[in-house]
Amino acid sequence: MITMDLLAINFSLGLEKLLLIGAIITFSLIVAMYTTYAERKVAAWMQDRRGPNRAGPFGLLQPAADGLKLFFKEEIIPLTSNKTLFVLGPALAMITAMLTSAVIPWGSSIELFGRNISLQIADVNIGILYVFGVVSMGVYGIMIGGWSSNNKFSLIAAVRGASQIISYELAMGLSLIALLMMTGSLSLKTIVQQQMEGGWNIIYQPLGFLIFLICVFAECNRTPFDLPEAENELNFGYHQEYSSMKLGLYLFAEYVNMFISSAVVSTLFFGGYDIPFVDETALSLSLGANTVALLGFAALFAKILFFLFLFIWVRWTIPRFRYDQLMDLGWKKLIPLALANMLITAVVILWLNK
Amino acid sequence: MHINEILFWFLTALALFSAMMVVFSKNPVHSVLWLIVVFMAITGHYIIMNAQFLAIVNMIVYAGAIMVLFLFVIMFMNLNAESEPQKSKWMKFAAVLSGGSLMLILIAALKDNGGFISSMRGEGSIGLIKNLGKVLFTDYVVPFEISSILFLSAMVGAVVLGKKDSSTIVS
Amino acid sequence: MPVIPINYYIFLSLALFTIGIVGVLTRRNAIIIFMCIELMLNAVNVLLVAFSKMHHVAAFAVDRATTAGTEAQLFVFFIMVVAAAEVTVGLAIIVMLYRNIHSVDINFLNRLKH
Amino acid sequence: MASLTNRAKVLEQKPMSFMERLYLPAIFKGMAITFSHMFKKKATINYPEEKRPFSPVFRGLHVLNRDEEGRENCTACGLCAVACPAEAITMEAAERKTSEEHLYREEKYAAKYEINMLRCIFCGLCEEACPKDAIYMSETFAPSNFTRKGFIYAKDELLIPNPVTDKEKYEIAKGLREAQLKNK
Repeated sequence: MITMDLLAINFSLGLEKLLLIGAIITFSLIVAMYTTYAERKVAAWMQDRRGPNRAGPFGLLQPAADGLKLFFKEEIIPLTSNKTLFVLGPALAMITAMLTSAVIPWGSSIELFGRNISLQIADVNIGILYVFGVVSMGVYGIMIGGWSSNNKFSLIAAVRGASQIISYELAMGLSLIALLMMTGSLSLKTIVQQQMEGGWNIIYQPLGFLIFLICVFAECNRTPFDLPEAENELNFGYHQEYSSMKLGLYLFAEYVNMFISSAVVSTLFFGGYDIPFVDETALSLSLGANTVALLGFAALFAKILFFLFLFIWVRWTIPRFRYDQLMDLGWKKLIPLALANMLITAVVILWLNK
Repeated sequence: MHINEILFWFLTALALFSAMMVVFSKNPVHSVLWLIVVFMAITGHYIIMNAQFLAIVNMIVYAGAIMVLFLFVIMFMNLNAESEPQKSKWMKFAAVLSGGSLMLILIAALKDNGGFISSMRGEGSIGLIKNLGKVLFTDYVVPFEISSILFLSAMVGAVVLGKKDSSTIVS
Repeated sequence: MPVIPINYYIFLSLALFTIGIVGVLTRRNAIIIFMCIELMLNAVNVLLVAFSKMHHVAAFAVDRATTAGTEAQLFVFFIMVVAAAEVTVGLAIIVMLYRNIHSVDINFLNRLKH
Repeated sequence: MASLTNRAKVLEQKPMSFMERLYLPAIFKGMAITFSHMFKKKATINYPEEKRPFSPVFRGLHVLNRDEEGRENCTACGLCAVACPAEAITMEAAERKTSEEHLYREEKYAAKYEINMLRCIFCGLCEEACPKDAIYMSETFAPSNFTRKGFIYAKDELLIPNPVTDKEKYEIAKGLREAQLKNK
C-alpha cells in the first residue's frame, strides 16, 4: 500500500500531501519550541521560581530569543573531528525525529475545496513497524555525532545512548505485541478507529502502557534515563563538542522526539483523535464533519500536551538512574514483565474467543 | 519513464555506489555507514517490489540492529584509517580481476530469461504482513521455533565469548 | 503498467555479490570482511524477493487468489534471522580475537598455536 | 572493634518490602509533591521592579554626610581610616578658608577622601568610629565596573547630594532607611 499510494501520484494529491507535510513539520517545530519554554517555566514553578518572563509577555518570545542566540553563536568544528560526519550527526538526529510524524493520524478527514483530505500523511498498514524502524535509525544521529567529535566523553556518551536505546527498544516492542494482538492491525488509523468503538486501549493494557511509557522515556533520553547527558560524569554528553545551531538541532531533536512520542502514546493507548465520552458520528451530523475533525485534532493535541507535561513533570521529580540500574531495569524487569503481559493477553484473547 | 523505474534506477545506482564505497573507503567507520546506505537502498527496492514486511524487517534488523553492533565494535576498538591494514597493490588488482571475471561468468550464465516484475497493486499482496504471517505461523512454524532456539544459543554463545575469562585476568 | 525485467534485478544482485567478494578478497580487516559477507547475503535476498515477485505475478495471471511466492519471502526472513544470530556470534569472536592479538588483521590469525 | 564514642547510630537495614521494591508508589508520591509546589507562592521576585526591603542594619555603600545647610560633616580626623580593618580609606586634610564656611562645617575638612571598594569588607567600623556622624552606610549595593580604578570611590562619588540645592536627590539618597526607622 505504501508503494501504490506513493507512486500513483496525481498532481492535486501530491500538492495536498506536500502541504500537509509542511503543516505538520511546522506545527511540530513550533510545539517543540514552546516545549522548551514550558520546560523552563514548569521547572521554575516546581522549584517555587517564576521562570523566563522577560522576553515578550510572560516570556513567550523566550524560545525565539534562544534560537536566535544559537544561530548567532560561533560555529566551532574541532580540528581533529571528522568534518562530514560531524555535520551529518545533528542532521540525522533531527530528520529521524521528524520522520515518525508521517504515520500518525492527526485527525479524521476534513472536506476542503471539494476534496476529502485525510489528516495523515501516509496511512501505512505497517505503521507501528515503521515507527520502530525510524526509532532504530535514531541511534545513528547520536552515535555519529559522538564518534566524530573525537572526544572520549562524547564517545562514551554516544555508546551509552545507543545501547540504552537498543535495550529499551526490545521491551517497547514486546509491550506493544500484546496491544497488537488485541487490535489485530498495525495501521495506526485502524487502531484509533477501534478505540473509538471499543474504548481506549489503556483500559485493557495498563501494564503494557506503563512499560511502553517507561521505554518512551528511555528512547527520548529524558530523565530519569538521560545517562548520555549525565553532566557529572560525562560533562555534556554526546553533543559536547557541538556549538551554535548544530547543538541547537540536537537539543531541538530531543523536544521534537518528545512531541512525536507523546503523539504515538496518545494514539496507541489514549484513543488518538477520539473525543472522550462523545459519539463522533452523531456529533458530525449536528456540527458538520469539518468541525468534528478539528475538535478531534484538538482532543489529540490536549492528550499530547498532557504527555509533554508528564515528560517535564517526571524530569523535575525523579533523579537519574545509575547505568547498571538502567540496564537492570531494561533487561531484567521490563522485558520479563512485557513477556508476561503478552502471555496473559494471549491467554485472555484465546479464552474469550473460545 | 514511470516513477517506479526512476526509483529503481536511482536506488540501484545508490546501492552499487555505496557498496563500492564500503569496500574502498579506508576508514572502517565510513565503511559501516556506507553499508547502512546500501541497506537503505535495498529496503527501497523491497518497497518497490511491495515486500513491505521484508522492507521494514530489513530496516529494523539490518540497518537498525546489526549495523549498530558493527559500529559499536569498531568504535570500541578505535580503528581508523591510519591503523587499517592494507594488502599489496598486486593482490588488490588480482582480487578485482577475479571478482570481475566471476561476475562476467555469472551474468553470461543468467542473462537469458524472459521474466519481468510488475508493480500492479493487486498482484503484489504476498509481501503484506497479513499473508506472510499466516504462512509463517502455519506451514513454517517449526523453522520459526527452531530459529528462536538458534537465537537463544547465539545469545548464550556471544555472552560466553565476550565474557572475560577469569583465568586470563589473573595472568 | 510499469514493468521491470527480472534481468535488471539479477544484474543488480550479481553486482552487489561481486562487490562483496572483491571486498572479502581485498581487505585485511576482519570486521570489513564480515560486513562484505553481509553484503553478499543481502544480494541474495534481493534476488530472492525479485524472483518471488516474478513468480507471484506469473501465477496471479492464472489464479487471482494465489499465494505463490510467499515461500521465497519467508526464506529471506529466515536468512535475516540467521544473519542476525551469526553477526552476534561473529562479532563476539572478533572482539575476543582483538583482546588476544590487539588487532583485527586476518593475516595475524595464523597464530592459532599460541 | 569498640567504637570511640557511643554516639554511633545503628541503622536498621531490613530488605525492602514488595511495595517499596516496586518504586512506583514512591515515584507517584514524589510527583505529587512537585505538582503541589507548582501552586505554592513563588519565592523569587521580579528584581529591578520589585525590591525586597533591607534590614535596618544592612550595610551598603558609604555615603559622606552633609548637615541641613548642605555643609560637609567630615573633619578629616582620620578615625575611620584607623578603624578600617581592610585599610580601604585614605584621606588628605585641608584647612577651611574663610570664604568656604558654607561648604564645610568645621574648620578642617577632607580635601581628598577615597574608599577602595575592592578592599572594603562593609564591616561598618568606620561608621562606628566617626565622631562627627560624617560617614554612614546606605542601602545601595556596590555597583559593577569595568576597571579596578573605577572601584576607588572619590569624594564626589561618596558625598550625599546637597539638601539645599538638590532637595529631591538628597531625599532619595537618604533613602528608605529613615522611613523604615521612623516606621518602627
